[in-house]
Order: sequence, then structure tokens, then C-alpha cells
Amino acid sequence: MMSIGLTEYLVVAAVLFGAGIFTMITKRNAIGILIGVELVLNSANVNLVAFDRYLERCRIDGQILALVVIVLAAAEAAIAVGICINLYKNLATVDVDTAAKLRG
Amino acid sequence: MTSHTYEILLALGVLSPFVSFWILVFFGPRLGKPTAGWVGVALGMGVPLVLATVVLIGWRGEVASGNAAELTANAFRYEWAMLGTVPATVGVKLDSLTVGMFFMVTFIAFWIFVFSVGYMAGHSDEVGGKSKYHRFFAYLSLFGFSMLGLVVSSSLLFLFIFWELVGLCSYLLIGFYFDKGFASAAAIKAFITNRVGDFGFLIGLMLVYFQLGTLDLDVAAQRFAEQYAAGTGIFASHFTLFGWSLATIMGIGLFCGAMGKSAQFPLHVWLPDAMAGPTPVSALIHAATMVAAGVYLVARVFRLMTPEALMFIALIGCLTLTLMALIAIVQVDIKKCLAYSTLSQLGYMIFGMGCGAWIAALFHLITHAFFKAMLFLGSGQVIEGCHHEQDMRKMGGLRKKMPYTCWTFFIGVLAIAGTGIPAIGIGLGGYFSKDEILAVAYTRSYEWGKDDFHKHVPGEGGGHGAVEPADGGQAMLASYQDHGQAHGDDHAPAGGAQGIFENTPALPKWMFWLAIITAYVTPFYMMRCWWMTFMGKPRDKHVYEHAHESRLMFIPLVVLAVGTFVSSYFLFRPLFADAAPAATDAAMVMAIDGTADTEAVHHAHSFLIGGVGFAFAVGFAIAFLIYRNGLDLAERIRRVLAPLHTLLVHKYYFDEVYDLVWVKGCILVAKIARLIDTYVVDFLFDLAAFVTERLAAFSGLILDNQGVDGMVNGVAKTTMDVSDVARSGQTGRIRNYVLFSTAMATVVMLVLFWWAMQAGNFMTATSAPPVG
Amino acid sequence: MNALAQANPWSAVPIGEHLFLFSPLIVLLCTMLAIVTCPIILGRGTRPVLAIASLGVIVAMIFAVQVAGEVPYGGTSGFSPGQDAGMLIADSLSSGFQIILLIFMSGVMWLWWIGSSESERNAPEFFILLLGSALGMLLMVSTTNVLMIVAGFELASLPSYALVGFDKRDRAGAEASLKYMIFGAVCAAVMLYGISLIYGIVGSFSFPVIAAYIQENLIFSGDRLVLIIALACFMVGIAFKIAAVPCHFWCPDAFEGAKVEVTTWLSVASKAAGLLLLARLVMLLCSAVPHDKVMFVLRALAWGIGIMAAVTCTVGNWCAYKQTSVKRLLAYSSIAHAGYMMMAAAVFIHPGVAGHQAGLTALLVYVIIYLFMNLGAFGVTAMVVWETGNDRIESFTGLMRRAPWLAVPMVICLMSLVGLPPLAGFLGKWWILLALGSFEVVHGGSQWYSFKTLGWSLVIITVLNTLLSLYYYMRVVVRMTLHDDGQPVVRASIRGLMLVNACAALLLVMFFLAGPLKEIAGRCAEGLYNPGAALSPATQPVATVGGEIE
Amino acid sequence: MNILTLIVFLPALGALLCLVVPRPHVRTVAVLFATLTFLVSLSLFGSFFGGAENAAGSFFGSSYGTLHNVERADWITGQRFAIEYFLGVDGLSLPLLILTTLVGLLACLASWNFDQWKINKGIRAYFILFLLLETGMLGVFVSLDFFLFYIFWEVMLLPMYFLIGVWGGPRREYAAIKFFLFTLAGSVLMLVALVAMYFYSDSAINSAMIAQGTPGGIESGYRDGAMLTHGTFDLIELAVNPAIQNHFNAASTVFLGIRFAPLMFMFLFIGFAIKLPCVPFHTWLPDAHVEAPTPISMILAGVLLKMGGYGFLRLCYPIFPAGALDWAFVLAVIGVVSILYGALCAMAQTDFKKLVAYSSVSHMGYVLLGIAVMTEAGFQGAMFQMIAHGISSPMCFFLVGVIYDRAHHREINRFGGLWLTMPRYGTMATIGFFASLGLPGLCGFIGEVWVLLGTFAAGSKFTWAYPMAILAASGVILTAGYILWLIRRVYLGREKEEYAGYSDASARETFILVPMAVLCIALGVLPMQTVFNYTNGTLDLMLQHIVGVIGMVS
Repeated sequence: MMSIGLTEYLVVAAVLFGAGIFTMITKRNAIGILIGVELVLNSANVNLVAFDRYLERCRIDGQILALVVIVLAAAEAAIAVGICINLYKNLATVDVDTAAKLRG
Repeated sequence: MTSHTYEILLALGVLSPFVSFWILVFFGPRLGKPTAGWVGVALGMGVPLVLATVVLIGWRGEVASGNAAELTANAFRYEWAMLGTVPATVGVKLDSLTVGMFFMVTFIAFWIFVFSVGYMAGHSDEVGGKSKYHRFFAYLSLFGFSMLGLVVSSSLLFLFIFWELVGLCSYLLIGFYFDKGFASAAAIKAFITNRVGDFGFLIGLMLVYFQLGTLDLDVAAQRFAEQYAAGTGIFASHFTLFGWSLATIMGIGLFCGAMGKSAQFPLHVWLPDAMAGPTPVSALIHAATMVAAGVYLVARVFRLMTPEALMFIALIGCLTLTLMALIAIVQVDIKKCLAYSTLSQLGYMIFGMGCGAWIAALFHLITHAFFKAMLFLGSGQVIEGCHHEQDMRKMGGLRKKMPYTCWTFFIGVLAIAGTGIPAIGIGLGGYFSKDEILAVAYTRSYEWGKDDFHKHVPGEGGGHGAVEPADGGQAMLASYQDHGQAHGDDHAPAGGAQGIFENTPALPKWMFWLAIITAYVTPFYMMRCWWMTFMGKPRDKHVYEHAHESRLMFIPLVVLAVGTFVSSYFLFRPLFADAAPAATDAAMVMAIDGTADTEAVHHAHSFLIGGVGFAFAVGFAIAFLIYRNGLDLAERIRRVLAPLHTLLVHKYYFDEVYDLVWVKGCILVAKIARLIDTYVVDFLFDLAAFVTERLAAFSGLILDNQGVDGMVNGVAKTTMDVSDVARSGQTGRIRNYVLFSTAMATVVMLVLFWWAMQAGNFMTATSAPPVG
Repeated sequence: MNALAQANPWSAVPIGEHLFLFSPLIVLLCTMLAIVTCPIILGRGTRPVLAIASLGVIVAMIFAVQVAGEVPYGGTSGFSPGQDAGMLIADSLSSGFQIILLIFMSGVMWLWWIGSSESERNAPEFFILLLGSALGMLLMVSTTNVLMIVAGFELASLPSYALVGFDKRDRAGAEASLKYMIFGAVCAAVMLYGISLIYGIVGSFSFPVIAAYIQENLIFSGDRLVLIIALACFMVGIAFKIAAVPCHFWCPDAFEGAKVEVTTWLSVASKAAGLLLLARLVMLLCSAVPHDKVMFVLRALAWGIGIMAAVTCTVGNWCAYKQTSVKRLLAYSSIAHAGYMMMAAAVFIHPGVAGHQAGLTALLVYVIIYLFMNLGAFGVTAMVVWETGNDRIESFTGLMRRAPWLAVPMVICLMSLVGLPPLAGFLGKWWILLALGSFEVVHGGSQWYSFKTLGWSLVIITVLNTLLSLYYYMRVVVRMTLHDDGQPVVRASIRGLMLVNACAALLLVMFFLAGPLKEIAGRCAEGLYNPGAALSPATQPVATVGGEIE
Repeated sequence: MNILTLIVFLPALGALLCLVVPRPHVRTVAVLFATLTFLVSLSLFGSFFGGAENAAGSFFGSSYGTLHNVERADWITGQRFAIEYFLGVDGLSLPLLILTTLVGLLACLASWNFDQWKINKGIRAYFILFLLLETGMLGVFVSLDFFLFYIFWEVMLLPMYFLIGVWGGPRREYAAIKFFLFTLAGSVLMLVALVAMYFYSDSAINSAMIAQGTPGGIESGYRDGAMLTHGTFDLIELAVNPAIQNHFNAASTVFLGIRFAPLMFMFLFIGFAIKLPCVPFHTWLPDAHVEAPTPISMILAGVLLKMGGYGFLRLCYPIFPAGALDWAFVLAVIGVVSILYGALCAMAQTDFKKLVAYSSVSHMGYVLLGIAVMTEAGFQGAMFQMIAHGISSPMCFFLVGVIYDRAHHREINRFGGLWLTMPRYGTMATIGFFASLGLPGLCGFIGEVWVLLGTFAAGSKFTWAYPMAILAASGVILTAGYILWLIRRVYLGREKEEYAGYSDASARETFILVPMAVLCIALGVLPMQTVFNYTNGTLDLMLQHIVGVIGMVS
């Protein structure tokens, strides 16, 4: 049976990271992009916690940061949703490609 | 007299017309019509003439008492400026040549000034309703200043400066009637053609400055001789151009200046056009003095010439004298006819210089100045009298209306034709001076280099007594010293001296023969001119009726006629013979042209008596035969020789060719330059923009080829285009932003990977990595 | 003295003794709280809010000046229980930045007072966001701990997103804030991922420790590739703050869409914070005693930052061409200027005092001057926008006639941005050029990759960029001075004229006070890098600079 | 207060005063301050006059770097760093300084009829900018600290830009921007050199201190008792300090892999060549001249162009002799091309002002050529040519301006017979244009001849100097061509109806023209007393220094 070690967690985190980036690039829906952001943030969290769990040199700090990140993600989401609503009010859509008036 | 008296007198003589110039410039309008003219006469030339006379008399005494050489040697030099490390000095070149020239210029100029007062009386107010009377005399005074300055200059630089200034005066005076288009065109032509010559002069000047390290005439000559003797400096250079050594180029360069000013072939084109100026100007500047300055220059820098350079000078002189004489035959404008005769005579002088007839050429300069000034004034009298008619075909029979003019003019014709009776030594002007040049040419062609050369050389005459090494310690060639002593007793071959002319080749015989033939042509066209104008029957009633003489104007004619006689016999020939030893490569010149006794020349050269002694008679006779009954016979001859006539009337098409090649060509080049300036630089930047566009093809820019004007626009446009490329990433779509950022970050990371690999390999491979 | 100890002069400082040192931050926090409560007590009027905010800023400034007096040469303190470094530090750099930022914030508030106080209905929120972002920026500069960096970073960012879209009825504002927010979130996320990897490798959030680890292990360690990814990811976050290429895309859009006051604020404050953070981190990375291996890493770092800076200023300048919106034009210009300032960071790679000091001094001088240039330029723009309703370049046509007291300071500010003497903008560039040139003295060697090459290349790129930038600034100047299409006169309030003309005058004056200005900036820098010099600031051994290295 | 400081900042003071005086008096104040500046600068001349006469040898010192009226004070200092406020004059700067104040005064007088201009708004701004420009120009000529020099150099830019851009002709905007961009392009390269020279000198001093074992610093190259411990911006020190010179000119000193001296020389050269201007960099000049108002054209031609030549002589040559040697051929070619090309372009122009502008290109080509060949006569001639052109060229521009004020066009072919219509003006025009033509007895001649002879004399060092000299000499023909053609078309010929009613030069115009005409003649007749006595000492010593360094490094 395959034992689950640090490597596996890191791979998961890397996949999450990649998936998040991919989502951000491809999604046209603002909320979708925010989900991508969350994926990336959480890939970082997975890493942090995994390191704390598996590595000697890492102590409690990683988990503290993970908590901070969760809080930050929440705050960010709050602001982000507000902005999305604002966008919707102005453009009647949350398709980010529509919001391309400012350019050049 | 004390040591610097002569110099001071001469300098005052130079400055006096300058003062006159400023007085006329500032107060001219207030002085009013005749007064301004008289101020010009008195201050502009009267004072210099008096001073020149004093100097001349005094100087004769000094020469006789043997002080002249010392005075020359101790002449004062003022350091005007430092040219690099070489001092540019200014001073009076005090020797017999200067004194003689100075006197001649002041004398002739004075009478022409007087003439002008009368001449301008009827002219000055015509232009645009505003008086330019005072301006005319101001220019004349300025000319006097420049010309006299030129004559006394001790340094090549100042010679050049005054050289340019006389050019300016010539420009101003030719263009005096500048409201007439052709006058200002002629003025420009004159100035620019002269500038072409000056360009050569400047090159010569540069070589003198650089190779001889001085601009002083005497020092330059001394160094030239030293360098020749030692084979250093300019003679050490192996540089050649058309087979000419550097020293030769220097000589030819200096001569180029003379070519311009003396209107030698091929720079002769300006002089006939210069006749657009007022007639006194033609007489003074374009016949007697300024155009002769070229000859004077060659005389002055004779000591810097090499045999090759002299040969070149002779060639140019020979071509000029022949070609211009032929043109003179067909001219119908009285002034043009005289102008071409002037060109031809200048050709003789230059030819003489080239042959080594230093004294003879200068002598011819003097005699020519007198009679040609007189001829021009006569023509001016005619033109003035005939109500500004210059066409000889409409004249004829004027002797009755203007007898003084007629006969003084005739004296001039005799003089230029070289009339004289060989057996008894009576003659006029050219009889002495021109024939002497021809004699020297004969010597150079037929007897030069032969062992028995010197038996033909007249040398025993008393005139030789005057040939002292007058220049004393100053700038004397060693060769002359040797030769000067040797000369008196045993006639050692001149070629044997150590001078630079040691191996001078003989003059090509065809040159000599051309000069001889032209000696027959001259009397012909002069007689034609005189006859058409004064003799025969009046051909135009209107002109004839109007004709009259003015007293103020014929007095100068008479004076100059007398001067023509006097100058042919006394004073000048010995004076230049005095100067010759110091101012020339004495060995050669003295050998072939050393005697002060001009008549002896005719005896010495038996060929002259038969060859040219009666040329005047032949020429006169032919002209008389053709023109005695009006123009009918001439017209018939013209028809027979139509092609030749056409060629001559068009002056060998020089003007046309020059206009096409130089004037039009230059303007064309200029226009091309302007086009380059406006468009090519742009094109380069368009090109740059184009390349940028290709490189940035993905951005799909369309290059705007319109409206590009100037380099800045080009750069700006390229920049703008690049800007479009740079901004093409800013699509306004956030997804693109994230994509671009990620992509770029990925690229950066890959580079970093590569670097890390490199670093790792590197660190493990070597123990001492390069740092810093 | 080992590298670590030298890099951490504050590690030995007792904890908690100097709460005073962080008093400006605390004052700002209290002000925020006061503003939150203000609507409840005093109503939602603009005046009380503005009064409270002004009071808070003034008090904070007073404290900041006091603190600056306390830490003249590197006095520091921290709250961290960790043995490595303080979570928060106070040193001459941070208190210097506090003063600069507070001055700038007063300017922005002044601008807001002129333009928005009449019409704004959400004043409390605006000020909370403004003060919040300021607090975040101050935190970013007052720490070397990665955790605090993240906190400060987000605290600075989140209010900014909201500020950009503050006018809810404005379509452009909504779009701008969306882009800003998404881009910011992405970058923050990537940065966090990078931080997590760094943490895994090093096992600490203390940047001095991380720096020491990198210096020791980057080359030999097997996981150097991971470390490089991690560092690059971390750099993405900082680049976002600075708006350095390739993370600059948000900048023009956000600046164009935001209100002028907000644009002004972001254009200087957030970039300055990012730059000083970068400066601090790079300095820590480079503070080791130089030896071959370290030099190898440092050189790569210097080249990396240098190239990034060069690309940033070139792209910024080039993109500014053809812009028709003045705000957008100035946004690109701010990218370019961030590029110039980043060049100074490349100079920190000096393993000696002189380079650090020259670089950081140049950076600080530049920030100070840039602050006034931008405040002036944006101030005029704001006045024109308020009068004409848009920031098109056409609105500036004939300004010399329409409002000479706006046009003249605008010309001065723009020419200062170009870097034309005798305006202070030139000094900024000048000190950066001098810092770059100082590689010549410190580092010999003539390889193509040497420090020297980098320095001189950057010098040339900088001056060429100056030339490049002239044209687009001149476009505005030309519009204002040489054209006139008869638009009506601009009526600007006297307060506005005071602000912009004061900025313009300062730019002139500061040029002639170049010495004192550099002295002040130099003290901030000197204290940071040379704690020992507090005792004898004037003595610098000569020979160490010239001949020691390599 | 030091007299130089006074001279430099008097116009600036005038500018301040112009801010506050009532509008009708602005021009009075400006003229007053221009006059004051001129008079004060003349007093400087007085001391030189006595000095040059009394102690010909010692006045200029025994080596390059003897200065007068020196003022120096620290301005911006730091560790290993000192920018000084360092002013001084020597034979190189004095004539140019006086030329500047003179042309400034005359141009100011030429602005007197501002109210009659086509664009006559903003008289206050005009004169303020004018005076600021003058301060900048004066500053350039007297600063001897490179940083200060650079500042003054740049200070001129903006006023000039506005003076052309606001009060210029129809295409003023284009011309102004072109001027600005070109000049700034040159000055950014100069900025690189500025930074590089400081650090390379720092390196040099450091190495010298270590090599000589003198931690207290090494001795200054020209100031007794002064010690150098770090790099310097002192233009004289950079030139004469042996340690610095050795390092700068050594073959092993490189900048980005390219030999230092030639590269820096080129950087500086391009900056100055744009100002001069010589051929590849000249295209801004015709536009700027044509569009600028008359007084500004006078300033441009009379003073600004001279800064290029001054820069060569003050910076490029003494500091980088090795570079000078490497580039000599290229520079001479550029000079000759400028002479001929400028003359040809001038010939093809139909715009009066443009013709004069292109003639400036041609004339300044002589300056470059004379400097490039590095001979005494060449240097002297170049310097003289600068002064001479500084007098004749503003005169020509003013002559154009006078007729433009009346006719409101500058089409050469439409003019004619003006000499008859306006005799006084015609006489002045003749003097001015003949001076420009290089007629002996007028100022243009001396410079040309000196340069040509100097170039030829360089043949002993550079074989290419002969053809260069000859080509350059052929320029005199072209010059005569276009000037005479111009005179013929404009001044000669029959009086035209169109211009019949024109008044002759007014008292004010005559008052401006006469000093220039007098100077044209005075310089031509007495070059030693008017120019050479004040310049040659410094120039010869500088050349000695240059030749010495070249000999040392090669």
C-alpha cells in the first residue's frame, strides 16, 4: 500500500496551484476567477500545513500562516464579491471580458 | 632720408585712399555731386601720387648711391597676428619693383579719377532716382587702397587679403549699375571666377605656410632656396600630382590666383563681361591695374617657382594670348574689343613670366597700363559722346567730332601694335616691351641649353652696371651670388649655376610661334577697331550728330598719351632691372633678360627685326585694306569663314560650357543636397520603421508612410510604432493580463533554471569561479 | 562577525520595551477606529471625518518625527518571540517612510478636500480605506518577517481595490477595481504559494534566516530549483506592488478608472512601499560577507533585478506614447519611474557599505521627489478633470491661457518627471545614475557579466529612457502652451492652486537643496546598513571602498 | 560677490523683476539688465586687457588650467563626493562670455518692438524666458564643474523651447520640439559621460593613492596644495591631473568593453556636435532658425552654436586626447562635409532665413575642422571663427528680420533692389554678408584662413589633412557663390514697386546693426588685439597638454 508522505501533499498542492492558474486564465466569469484564486491560496495552505506536519525544521509557524491566509482569503472574498456586484450593477454581467473598456 | 621714411611714405600713400573711402561713405551724400568726386581725386589718388613721386625720386637716388639694398633689408615688419606658431607680419616690401608699380598705379589712377569726375557727371543720378555719385568715388578710393596695399605688401597673407579686397572692389564697381541685371550678373561672375583662382592661391598659400613655415615673401624665398639646396622640406616630399612635385604644385597654386585676377585661360571668362562696369572702371581696374596684379603676383613669387611651374605659366600665357587675340578680331563692341586685347596682352605678360622674361613682362605691364588705360578712356569718351553706343558698326568718321580722342587713341593703337623702327630705336610701348618678351621666348626656344647660348646674350651693355645685388643680405640666393660675379666676366652658362633652374628645359617651339603669329594679329584688330570707329564715313547719323568731346575727359587722355611715350623709354625698365636680382632667381633671369637697354634687344636678336619688327605694318595694312571702304568686304569675308566666325563670336563656347558644367551643375548639386537633407534622412528612418514593423508583424500594424517629414518625425514614428507593439499587451481583458504575466513569469523561471543548472555545473567543475 | 549577526543588529534588542517606536502605526489604527465610530456620534458629514482624519495624520506625523529622532542610526525593536528577528522593526528606514507617506497622505487628503468633500456621501468609508491601506504599506516596510509581509501586503491591497471602485456609479471605476482586484488576488496567491515553498525549505518565516540559507545553499543544495521557483513566486507579489513588468498590467487600467485622488495615492504610496520592501529584502540577501560563491548568487540577483528594472522603465515609457488620457499617461509614467527606482535596488548588491547606502539613498531621494512631482501633476489633472469632466489630453488645450497658475506648475512637474535640471526630478535620476556608476569603483573585472557592465548598461538605458519619455510629456506641454482652441477658462479653487504651486515651487527649491535632501535620505540609509556608524558617522575608511573587493 | 556670479545671475535677477513690474515696463527692465550684464562683463575684459598686455607670458600661466576670477565653493557634498559651485574664466571662455552678453543685449534690443510682432501676447513671459536663457548661456561658459556645466546646459533648453514654440513662425511647434529632442538627445549622452568620468576619475585617484602610498590623497594637477581623495567633476582637474589622465587615456581602460577615451569622447562629441551643429546632426537648425523670432535666431546663431565648439575645447579635447587622436579623421571628414554640404544646401534655398541658417552649418564646419586637426593655427582659427560667426551671423539674422518686419515674407526671389530702397540698410547688409562670405578685412576671413592653414599644417601628423584642407578651401568658392547670388537677388537689381515705400533702417535697427558691423571690421583688421591676445595663450597651452598626453599614452 502506498504510504502518504510529504511528496504526495506537495504534488496535490502543485496540482491545485496549476488548476488554479488554469482557472484564472480560462474562466470568463469573475466568480470563477475568484475560485481559481482560492485554489491557489489553498494550495499554499496545503503546503504550509504539510511542511509543519512532516518536517523537523518547521514548527508551528506554517500553521499560523495558514490560518492567516484563511482569514485573508475570507476578507478578499468579501471585497471581491462586493466589487463583482458593483460590476454587475454597472455592466449587468460578471463576464470579465466585457469589462475591457479600459485598455491600450 | 632715414631708414623707414620710404616705408612710411608708401604706407601713408596706401592709407590716404582708405581715409578718403570713409569720408565718402559717411559724408559723401552731404558733400554733393562734384565735391565728392574731387575729394576722391585729391585724397584718394592725389596724395598717393605726390607721395609716390617723392618716393620714386628718392629711391632713384638711393639706388644710385647703393643704399637701396640696405633699406630693403631693414624694412620694418609689424607682427599682426600669430598664425599658429608662425608670425603673420605686415610691412612694406620696399624695393624697386614696389616703387615702380606704386608710381604707375597712382599715376594712372589719378588721371582716371580725374576722368571719372567728368564721366560720372552725366551718369550718377540715373539709378533709381537716388544719387550714387559719392558711392562711386568711395569704391574707387577703396580700390586705390586695396591695390596700393597689394603692391606694398611684404607678406603673402596680406597680399592675399588685398588681393581679395581688389576683387571686392571690382565686384562693387562692375555691379555699380546694379539695377541692370547683366551688370550684377557680371559682377558675380567676376567675383566667383576670381574665387576659383583664389582657391588655388589659397592652396599655394597653405603649402608656403606649411612647408616653408612663413608667410613673409623674402623669408619664404630664402627658405625655398635653402630647402632646394639641402633637399629638405618641400623638396623632400615624394608626393606628385599629374607628375608635378609638391614644390611645383605650390607654384602653380600661387599662379592660380594670378590666373583668376589676370583672367588667364581658362578663367578668362569674367573679364569681357566686366565691361558692364562704368568705363573709367574698365580703364583702371580691368585694363591697367588690377588685372595686371596677377602678373605682379607672379613676379613677386617668382622665387618660389620651379621650372615645371614656369612651364605651366608659359603654357597658360601662350594659350591666352593666342585665343583671346583671335576673338578680338570679331568683336564689334568697342569695349569688348579692347577687353579681348587686354586679355591677349596679359597673356603676353604671363607668357613672358613663364619664359623667364621677368623684367620684360613687368615692363610690358607698365607700358600696357599706360596705353590701355588711354585706349579705354578713349573708348569711354566715344561711348559717352555717342550717347552710350558701343557698337562700332554704328560709328565711323568720328575723327572730326572728337579729334583729341581719335589721335590719342591712335597713339594707343601704335603702342599696342609695337610700332617702331628697329634701325634707329624709335618705337612705342609694345615695340620695346612685347618684342623683348618675344626675344626671350626665342632664346628659350632655340638657344636654351646650347653651348654657344651666351654668345647671343647681350650682356656687355652699360645697363648692367645697375644690376647690383640690390637686395643685399636679404634672401639672396647663393646661386645668384656666384653667378652675379661670374656674369660680368665670362658668361658662364646660366644653366650651370646651382639654382633651381639648373635643368630648365627649353620652351616648346610652338609656343614661341604662336606668340609671334599673335604679334601680327594684334595690329590687325587694333587697326580695325580704330578705323571702324574714327575713320571712314559715319554709318549712323544719330550717333554721329550726338558725338562730342568733354574737356575734363580729354586732359587725362593727353597726359596718358605722353605717359605712353615716356614710359617706353625712361624709368621703368631700369627700375625693374634693379629689382630683378633680388626678386627673381637671378641667374636665369639675368642670363636671358638682363640688360637694361631695350633697344639692344632688337639688335641682339636679329630675327626680331625681320620676324616682328614690321609686324605692325603688316597688320595695319591688312586692316586698312579690309576696312577702308566700310564693312562690306569684312562682311563678305565673314560669310566665307562663317564657321570660324561663329566659333569666335561665341568665344569658343566657354561661357556656355561653364554655365552648364559649373553654374548649373553646382545648383543641381545644391538642389540634390537639399533633397537629401529633406528626404533621404527621412527615408532612412522610414526604413528603420519598416524594419520595426516587420519585426513586430504579429501586432498587425500598418505603417503609415504618409506625412513623414524630417528625422524627428521618423524617430518619433518608429517610437510610436514600438509603442503600439508595447501596448498591444494591454488588451483590457484581465484574463489576458493574467496569461501574459504567467507566461512571462514562466519564461523568467525557465531562464533562472537554466542559470541554476549552469551555476551548479560551473561550481562543481571549477574550484575558482569568476566573480564580479 | 558572522553574516547573520551583522544582518540582524536588532535581534538582540529587548522585546516590548519600545512600544513608542510603533506609535505612528498605533495612532493610525486609533484614527481608523475613531472614524468608524464617528458616523454614530457625529453623523456622516464630511467635515468631522476629515477633521478626525487630519488630526490623526498630524498626530501620527508628530510621533513619527519623534520616533525618527529616537532611531537616528538604526535603533530597532520588535514584538516577535522568535529568536531570529522581530515581527516588526522600527529603524531609520521605516520611520523615514512613515514621514514620507504621511506627508503624501496629507496631500492626497487635501486634494480630496478640494474635490470630493462637497459631493462625497461616503466619507467615513473612504477614509477608513485610505488609512487602512496606508497602515498596510507602513507595515510592509516595518518588517522582515514573511508573515507580517503577507499581512501588510493584503492590508495595503484590499482597501486599495475598494478605493479604486469607490464611486459605485462609475462604470470605469467598477471595471478598474475588478481588474485590480483579480490581478492582485492572483499575485497574492502566487506569492503565498512561493512563501509556502520557502517555508518548507528553510523552516522559518524570518527573512534574515531565509537570506542566510539562500546565501549558503542556493548553489549546492539539491532543491535549488524549488527554491528558485519559490523566490520567483515571492517576487511576483512584490512586482505586483511595484507594478514592475511582467506584473504591471493592472496599473494603467486601475489608475485610469479610479478617482484622481485615489490614482494619486496609489501611484506613489503603493509603489514606494513595494520598492522599500524590495530594498529591504535584497539588502538582507546581500548583507553577507562577500566571498566567491555568494558573489555568484548576488550577481545573478543584481542582473535579474536590473533587467527587470530596465524592461519596466522601457515598457512604461513606450506605452505612454499615444495615450489620450492624461491619467493613463501618468500611470504609464509611474511604471517607468518605478523602473528607475528599481534600478537603485540592483545596486544594493554591493557587498559593502557604499553601495547599499548609495542605492538606498538614491531610492529614498527619488521617492521623496517623485511624491511631489506626482502630487503636482495629478493635482493639476484633478483640477482639470473636475472642471471639464474628463481627463482627455484635449481638455488641457490652451491651459496656459485658461489657467496659467495651473499650466505653469504642470509644466514644471512634467519637466521634472522628464528629469530636466534645474528641477528636482533630475536629482532623483542623478543619484540613481551615480549609484549605478559606483559599481565601477567597487568591482573590477571586465567580463561581460560583471557588475560594472550591469551598472553602465543601466546608466545608458536610464538616459535613453529619459530621452524616450520627453516626447509624451511634451505632448501635454505642447497642448497646454502652444495650442489653443478657445475652451473656457478653468476656475480652480485657491486651495488647489496652493497645492500644485507649492509642489512646483518645492521641486525648484529641492533642486538647490540637493545636499540637505541627500543628507536626510542618506541618514535613513546609513542607519539601516551601518548600525555601528551611529557612533562615528563621519568616518569611512577610504581604502575599503576602492581596493578591497576582488 | 564674485563678478562671475554677478554676471551669471544678473539676468535671472532681471527675470525676477520682470515678474513684478507693470507690463509696459517689462522690456525696459529687460534691456536694462541685459545692458548691465554686458557692462559688468566688459569690466572683466578690462582686467584681461591689462593682464594680457602687461604680462603676456605669465598671464595665461605656464600650463593649461590658469584661471581668473575664480569662485569655488562646495555645493553638494557627501562621502567621497563633492559637487562644487566652481566658476572661472580663461582665454577660452572670456571672449565667448562677452560675446554672449553682447549678443544678449542686442537681441534684447531687437525684441523692443515686441508689440508689433504677429504674436505679441505674453511680453512678460517672453522677457522672463529670454533673461533665464541668458543666465543659462552665461553659466555654461563660466562653469568649470562638470555637473554645474550640465545644469546650465539643460537650463537653456526649456526657455529656448518656449521662445521658439510660442513666439515663432507657422511651424514653430514642430521646430521647437525638434530642437528640444535633438538637444536632449545630445545631453543624455553627456550625462552618461558625466557619471562615467566621475567614477573613472575616482578609480584613478584610488589606484594612485594606493600606488603612491599616500592615503592623504594625491596632489591636484593645477592647484597648489590641494589634495584629491576621490573622484572629481572639476573640468580642469580632469584634464590636467596626471593620474586621471593616465587612467582615462590608457588603452586598458574600458567602458562596457570599449576603450574608454574614444567612447567618452564620442558621447561628449555627439552632444556638442548637435549643438554646433555638424552635418548628420544639423537638421534641427534650419527649422529652429526659420521658425524662431528674430532675436531668438540671433541668440541661437550667435551663442548657442558656440557652445558646441566651446564644449569640444573645454571637455572633449583636453580630457580625452587619446579619443581625439582616434577620431581625428572622422571629425575632420564631418567638418569638411559640413562646410561643403552646408554651403550647397544654402545655395539651393529660396527662404532667406533658411539660407542664413545653412550658412551657419557651413561656417561651423570650419570650427570643427580646425579643432579636429589639433594644430595651433587650427585651434586659434576655430576659436576665432566662433567669435566671428557669433557676430556676423546674428547680424545676418537681424538683417533678415528687418526686412521680414516690413515685407512679411522671406522669399528671396520676390525681393530685389532693396539697396536702392533702403540705402543704409543695404550698406549694413553688404558688410554683414561679406563678413559671412569671408572677405579679408572682415571677421569671417581670419577664422577660415587660420583653420585652412592649420589643417594643412596638420599634414605632418595626418596625411589626410592635405585633401581635407583643399576640399575645405574649395568651400570658399561655394560660399562666395551663394552669398553673392543672395545679394544680387535681394539687394541689387531694379527697385521694385512692391517695396518702394519701405522706410530705411530705423534708429533702433541701426543702433543694433552698427556695433556688429564695427566689430565685423575690427575683428577682421585687428585680430590680435580683439581676439587672439585673449585666447591664444590658453589655446596653445591646451594644445601642448593634449599633444603631451597623446605622446604619453601612444
